[in-house]
Amino acid sequence: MPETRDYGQYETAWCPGCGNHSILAALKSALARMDLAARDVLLVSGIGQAAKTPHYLDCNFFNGLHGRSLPAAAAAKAANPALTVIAESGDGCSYGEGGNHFLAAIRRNPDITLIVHDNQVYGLTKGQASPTSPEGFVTKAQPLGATSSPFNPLAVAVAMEASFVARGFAGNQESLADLMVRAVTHRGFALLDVLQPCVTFNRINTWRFYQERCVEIKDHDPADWEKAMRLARQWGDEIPIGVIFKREKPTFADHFPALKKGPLVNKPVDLEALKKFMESFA
Amino acid sequence: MPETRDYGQYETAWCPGCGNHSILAALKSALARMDLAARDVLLVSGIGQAAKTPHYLDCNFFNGLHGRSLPAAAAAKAANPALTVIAESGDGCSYGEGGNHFLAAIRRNPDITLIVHDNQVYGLTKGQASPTSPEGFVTKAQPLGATSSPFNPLAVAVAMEASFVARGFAGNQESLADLMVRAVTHRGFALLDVLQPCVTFNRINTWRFYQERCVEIKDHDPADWEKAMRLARQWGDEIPIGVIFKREKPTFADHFPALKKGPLVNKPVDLEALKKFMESFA
Amino acid sequence: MTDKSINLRVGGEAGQGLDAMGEILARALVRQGSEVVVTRDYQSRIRGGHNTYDVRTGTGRILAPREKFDLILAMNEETAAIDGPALKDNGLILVDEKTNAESDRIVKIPLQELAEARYRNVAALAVLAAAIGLGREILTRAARDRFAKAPEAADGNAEAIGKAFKWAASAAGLEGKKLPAPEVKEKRLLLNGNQAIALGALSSGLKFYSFYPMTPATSIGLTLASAMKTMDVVVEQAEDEIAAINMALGASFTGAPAMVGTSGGGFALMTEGVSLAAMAEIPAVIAISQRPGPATGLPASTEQADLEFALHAGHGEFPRAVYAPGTVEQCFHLTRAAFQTAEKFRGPVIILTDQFLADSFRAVLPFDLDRCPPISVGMGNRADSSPYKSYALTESGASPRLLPGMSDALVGADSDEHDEFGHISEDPEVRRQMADKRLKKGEGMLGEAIGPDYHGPPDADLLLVCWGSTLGSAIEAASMARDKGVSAAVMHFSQVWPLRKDEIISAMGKARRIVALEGNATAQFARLLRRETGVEIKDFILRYDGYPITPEYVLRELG
Amino acid sequence: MTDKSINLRVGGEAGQGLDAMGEILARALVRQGSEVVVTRDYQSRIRGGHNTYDVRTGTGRILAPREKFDLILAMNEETAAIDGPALKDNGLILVDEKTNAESDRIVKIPLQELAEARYRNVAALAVLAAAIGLGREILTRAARDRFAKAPEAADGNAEAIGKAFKWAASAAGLEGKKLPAPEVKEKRLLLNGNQAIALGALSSGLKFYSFYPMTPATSIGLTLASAMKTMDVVVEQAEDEIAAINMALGASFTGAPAMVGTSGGGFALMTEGVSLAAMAEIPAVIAISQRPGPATGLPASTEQADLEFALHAGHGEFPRAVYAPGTVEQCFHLTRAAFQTAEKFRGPVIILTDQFLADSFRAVLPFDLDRCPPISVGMGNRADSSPYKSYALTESGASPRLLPGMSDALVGADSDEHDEFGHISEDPEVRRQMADKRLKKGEGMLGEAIGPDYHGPPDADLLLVCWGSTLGSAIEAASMARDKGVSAAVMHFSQVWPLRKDEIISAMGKARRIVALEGNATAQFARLLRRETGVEIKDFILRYDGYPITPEYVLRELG
Ligand SMILES: Cc1ncc(C[n+]2csc(CCOP(=O)(O)OP(=O)(O)O)c2C)c(N)n1
Ligand SMILES: Cc1ncc(C[n+]2csc(CCOP(=O)(O)OP(=O)(O)O)c2C)c(N)n1
Ligand code: SF4
Ligand code: SF4
Ligand SMILES: [Mg+2]
Ligand SMILES: [Mg+2]
Repeated sequence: MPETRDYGQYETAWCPGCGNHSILAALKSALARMDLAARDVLLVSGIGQAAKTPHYLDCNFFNGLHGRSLPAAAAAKAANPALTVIAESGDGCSYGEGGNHFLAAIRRNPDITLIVHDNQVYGLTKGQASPTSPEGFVTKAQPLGATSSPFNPLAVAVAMEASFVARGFAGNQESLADLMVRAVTHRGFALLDVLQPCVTFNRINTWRFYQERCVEIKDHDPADWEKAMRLARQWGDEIPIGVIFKREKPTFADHFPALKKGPLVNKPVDLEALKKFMESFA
Repeated sequence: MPETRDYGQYETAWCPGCGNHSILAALKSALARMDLAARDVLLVSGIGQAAKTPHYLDCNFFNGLHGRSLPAAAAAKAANPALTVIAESGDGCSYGEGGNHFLAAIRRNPDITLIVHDNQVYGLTKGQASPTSPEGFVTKAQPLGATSSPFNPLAVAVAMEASFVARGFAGNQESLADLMVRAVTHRGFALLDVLQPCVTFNRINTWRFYQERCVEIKDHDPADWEKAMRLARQWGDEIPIGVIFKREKPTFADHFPALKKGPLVNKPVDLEALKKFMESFA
Repeated sequence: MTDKSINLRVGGEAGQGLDAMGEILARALVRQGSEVVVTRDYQSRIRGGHNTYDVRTGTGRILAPREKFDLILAMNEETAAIDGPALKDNGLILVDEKTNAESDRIVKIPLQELAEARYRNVAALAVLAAAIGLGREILTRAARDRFAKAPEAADGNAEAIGKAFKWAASAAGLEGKKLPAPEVKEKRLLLNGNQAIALGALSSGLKFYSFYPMTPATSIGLTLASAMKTMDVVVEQAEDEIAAINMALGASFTGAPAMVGTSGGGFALMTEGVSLAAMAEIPAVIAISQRPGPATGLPASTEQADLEFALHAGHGEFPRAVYAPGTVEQCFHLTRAAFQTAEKFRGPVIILTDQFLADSFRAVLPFDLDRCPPISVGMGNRADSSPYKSYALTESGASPRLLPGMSDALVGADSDEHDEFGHISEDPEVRRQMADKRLKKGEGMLGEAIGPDYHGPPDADLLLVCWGSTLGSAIEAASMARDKGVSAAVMHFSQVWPLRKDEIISAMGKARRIVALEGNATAQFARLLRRETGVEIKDFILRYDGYPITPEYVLRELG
Repeated sequence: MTDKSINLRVGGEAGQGLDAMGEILARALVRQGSEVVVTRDYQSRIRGGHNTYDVRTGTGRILAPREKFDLILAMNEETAAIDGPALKDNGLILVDEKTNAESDRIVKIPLQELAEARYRNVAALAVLAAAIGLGREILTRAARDRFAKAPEAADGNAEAIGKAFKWAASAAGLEGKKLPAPEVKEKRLLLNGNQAIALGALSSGLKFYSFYPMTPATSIGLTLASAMKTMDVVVEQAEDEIAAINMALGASFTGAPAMVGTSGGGFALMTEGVSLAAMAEIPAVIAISQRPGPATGLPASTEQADLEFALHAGHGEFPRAVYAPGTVEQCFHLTRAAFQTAEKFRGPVIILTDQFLADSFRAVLPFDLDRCPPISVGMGNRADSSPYKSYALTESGASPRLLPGMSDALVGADSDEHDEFGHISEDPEVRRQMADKRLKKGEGMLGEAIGPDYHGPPDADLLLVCWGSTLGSAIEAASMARDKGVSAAVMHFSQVWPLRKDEIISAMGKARRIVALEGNATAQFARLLRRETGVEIKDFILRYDGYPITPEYVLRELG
């Protein structure tokens, strides 16, 4: 079905050569492969370079606050489960300002996808260290080098037995689109961390750096937690790309009687139930 | 040296039979064993039943906001490294409202200790589910049972290679005091999650529940990450108690030239350096 | 007007079941046809401390708590001692016979004889009920209802009530405190402010409530959660207040009417989200149940000190509406108004209540739910222009609202400054237009704002100006002042923003003395009135010790 | 007064090195003895878009940006087209000869001949410098300083400057834009508002700065971070703004003077911490660099719309001081005042600046640091009473401060309502005393508050009332109005809270027309003045399109 759908072409505010361009292209091709109409897609983002993505394709969008895409996305999905809800933001947004929502989303397990444009830097604010910046990463804000250990989102997600954990690379659009399809079609909270070169502010994790290191995961059963944890922790000469961990579990919506009856949107008030409820106070 | 120090006796606002009483007693005995003068101890807490602890012994204290003890504690330690800084709060405070600071503290690695009174419930606000509540835990706020998967702080801490990770049980005061001493004397961020029965709001994780399950960890090298991860994930008929993981690494203070020269408090302004700095703008 | 009410107090420590006792008593009274005003005073702890549950009851207009009690049921020695001074001259203190307390106002109950330990609190309550002439049957039924899920406890309590009534019938000293004959025949609800907010929200079509527990707002969420099995509503405890409001915005944007509830400290964490609601133009109802601050303050007490914060919270400039209910009924109706305003003007709307009203049970006629339709969300499935503009510039500033996924129209929400489609724009002209558009909605809100209510003789000499939960005490105080010959009236604001200044100025016109009545230390509403109308009120009655303003407090301060 | 300044613009897209060019130019001008006022207009992106870097320069009192330019260096076609209308009638636009733009005001530069690609921007800048008569040497040195860490680039740029000057010497049409002869001989700093705040903080004894990056506040942190190697200061990027303020409070409590910096959205997240600073009585300096909201708004533009939010942020009632610097020098001195006030009154103090001032470089005389002593923290190592009371009740409300671990005294900080030792108390009398104590400190702050400055003839007919960064434009506008024969003056508030009302009322006294000048849409300061003084200003000049108010804007609006 590829290319049956068209999500428009827009001018972006991104630097030429930025990894965001390929992620956007992969996203469009993934949506096309899933044959999703723009009207059935809701992209939710925070603030940052990555978070501008929803403005660059045809879709419904909720471009909210820095770090706060996940709660909005989870609730939007509950309100209308017919929507394919994808949260898309930067590493700073998702693991820095939004760290607590990242933990909560894994635990809450809404049927949404989180695509993190992980450039290991705060791009929009001109290059401060992000949670995923390597230790010692020198910036104007960290002239002595980043002092905190880098955050490994995959290891934490696997430790928490997140429903779906994967890593992609902006440099391999085909396989990235494929991962996106798998993440979005997975039922439950799906984390897709995408290695994204920032050609302006990250001189360490460059295109070349990744091209030399990224290796597709082969022969791995994503249900195998121990191996998943090993893959999640692997970072060095080889960086594994692919689906790392998967576990089916009840989603957020599965727990609520109201949601078992379909979307909240347009649901009328059950006047008889309300009267009964009111009368319970008599 | 035990009992050489006395940290006072105060009336508490806790329920009779609450696990907090034993944790407080263990803390006092641990401080005594380390022969720490009250004036050299700073207890930092958030809001909750556990977070009242600093009011019940002689010490310096900073009883701040719900969920926000860790940033205050880390900075206080930087300002005056001569202080023994212990953050002490509930599971809601530390892993719920304060989840993002929990992640950051592990990454930042200040030389402080976090003692979590983990009663798997929001005690002070009358019994709502906390991040560590078991799935299905029924409360007035969760009449259908808690819907999020429980947060495993130890697994996350080990996944992040926190500097020191341990679990204690309020029911074994002796061993708890011992763990406290090890946590506090460890150089770097030390997490001590203490299983604490809440006799009022938690009918599942009772004294008996733990007495039947808690087992002291034996023959374990806390440097062994794989085994540590296994212990951290163990929860069922046996719940391991003890030091789970340990790794020496540079602390927050080790990175800053200013801190290498001793405490920030009482440090004069170097007028010559300031003049030079100002002149760099000419 | 002579006061025909009886003022009752049940006091003891946390963990003694005061809430259950108080509620059984209040429910029985309401069912029997009496009015009630409940005042709960508790501490931020689960066991111990000194807590009270006050029920003022009787017939006619009973609107406020009173300070002196006819009967105090003291569940421990401390209460007997602490609350003794609150007893009326001819009042009685009921205690267990083992209590070490002596005075001719004390009646001792042989609780050990009447019931086994776990039922003694209800047995004591039954003695109090008997003393005021409340029927045994009706009390038993209220107790059985309370313990409906625990049949054994229900039976045990029923038995204890029976024995207690028998004992009371022959006990000495319990006379003279009889309830006036009840006047009301209709069935009524026993409802507190927070429950009424929850009901109002459900009737408006609330579908998503997210919250982080915080006293005294938590019970809104608990009430709603208790409806989850029978009503189509999702109640979710969020990881923090920031998540709570951003969840509500996500749900609301998508078409599920949403609300959050919190207290001042939690609201502080929501202020960025309030600003987002305004910028992204998403309906959001925020209930703030005030308690004394700053910071953690007094978690279980009352205050009205977050008015200025609620009025100005959130960075940038945008309109908002702020309601301040004065009664439990207003909690219901103003919550409905809040949902309507939020939807119509697509932005944040605040309900400002406080611990006193949140916890204050009253006898309330059931709401005519057939006449309380839910809001209609969005404008249906079709855009009237194609392509749809999420932020179309219109005369009124409000843009027609479509819901994502419900039509072919693509719908956007954006926190950046944006064009009509919601796409980021840094064009200064677009900026100006959009800022004007947002502010124009404020004019619409002003047009629909609820003006102050006036209670009392027209052109009274003394005008008590108040807002929110102080209404009842203000009205009773004015009435007491009139009994003393002062021409007194009350001006009450149940909506504190926006304010229609001309109306206010003319309504204040003739009073010789204007006094602002506020549960805070700096007369925040009076300052607001001056800013908006130029009228400077120089006379204040303020209270900020954690307790609600009472009619007696007002009279004392009036001097 | 005829204007003897030259107004220069460098325009292009992000990524073309405008900041470097502008700074080299401004630095050279300042070193050469001229005044400068820099206005940066950029977009929230890293590459592309339309950005400008304006430098108004000359001699005498140059205090504000102007709208029309003598020379525009257009780094791309778009700039030439967009900014064309901003050219004075006799102005010139400099472009690369390849640029597709024609007009008799355009001078084309053969940039390809003058330098290789990476040095062309500086080559173009050199042509502009040559046109205004700025020395080659001085420009070269400024460029070399800028690229001190990259010798190759320094050499390349120097060479490009040489060639460009040579070309310019013989080029036609570049005459007539010469700088007036410089008057200042002293060495001066090229400093913007944020850098001055950083310097002021360091001179006050700042030891701990925690922040989360947010435009336009980030450069405070970057400036401080650049001092980490030579000064005893810790600069830490926090995980979020909530952590930033709670870190600052932890450090400050322990005795390290601390500050945080953010913009409106980040400040929203800090408001709970502001309330904690007040309750726990911990000194805290908070710099808010305003940008247009609500929500994300326009991240790289300017506005003065967070005044009311800053004044009322945080739940509960407590005093605070809010400074609003009008110049780069005031950024320095008021930051010092902020530290002093915070320490003396143990609570939150806010510095309210904005993008315009934050980024606006000016020529500033070096501060006399020998006369700028740091604050002294705490009252030494001994309590004057034993045992020490962290919250001792005193006449002034301020309690003597000891630091934990520095003496045998045990020191506490508590967010609950507390007794004098800082232990939790729910006693209503304690509550009242502590609330009064905190509020009493507000009277002390009022006593020390900086009143408004008055610029212009006494008893002027037209009074422009302004606050914060609009000062320069107000003064220039008043002076232009006087040139037209209107008796005009300026009243500027560099501290916007607390306000000494009598002083203000009398200072406003005689003006026939009072106009409030504010960078927002709702005249927030005018509303505040009415609330506090009763004086209602009905005439406003407001701007909220993201740009700073200019003198011309004021004159146009005055009509
Ligand atoms: C509450 C708040 N704090 C700070 C900011 C400023 N801010 C905008 S984007 C950003 C960081 C962006 O980093 P990341 O999320 O990694 O996205 P990137 O730009 O690298 O794609 C920050 C700090 C903000 N908009 N809101
Ligand atoms: C910002 C904020 N939100 C909510 C609260 C209300 N609150 C006080 S304590 C608490 C939970 C306490 O749970 P936990 O941290 O587990 O401590 P425990 O009482 O169980 O010891 C909450 C939600 C608060 N004080 N501040
Ligand atoms: S700054 Fe980095 S992340 Fe942002 S657009 Fe440029 S290359 Fe991409
Ligand atoms: S409610 Fe639970 S945690 Fe709190 S004091 Fe009582 S037993 Fe302990
Ligand atoms: Mg990033
Ligand atoms: Mg707990």
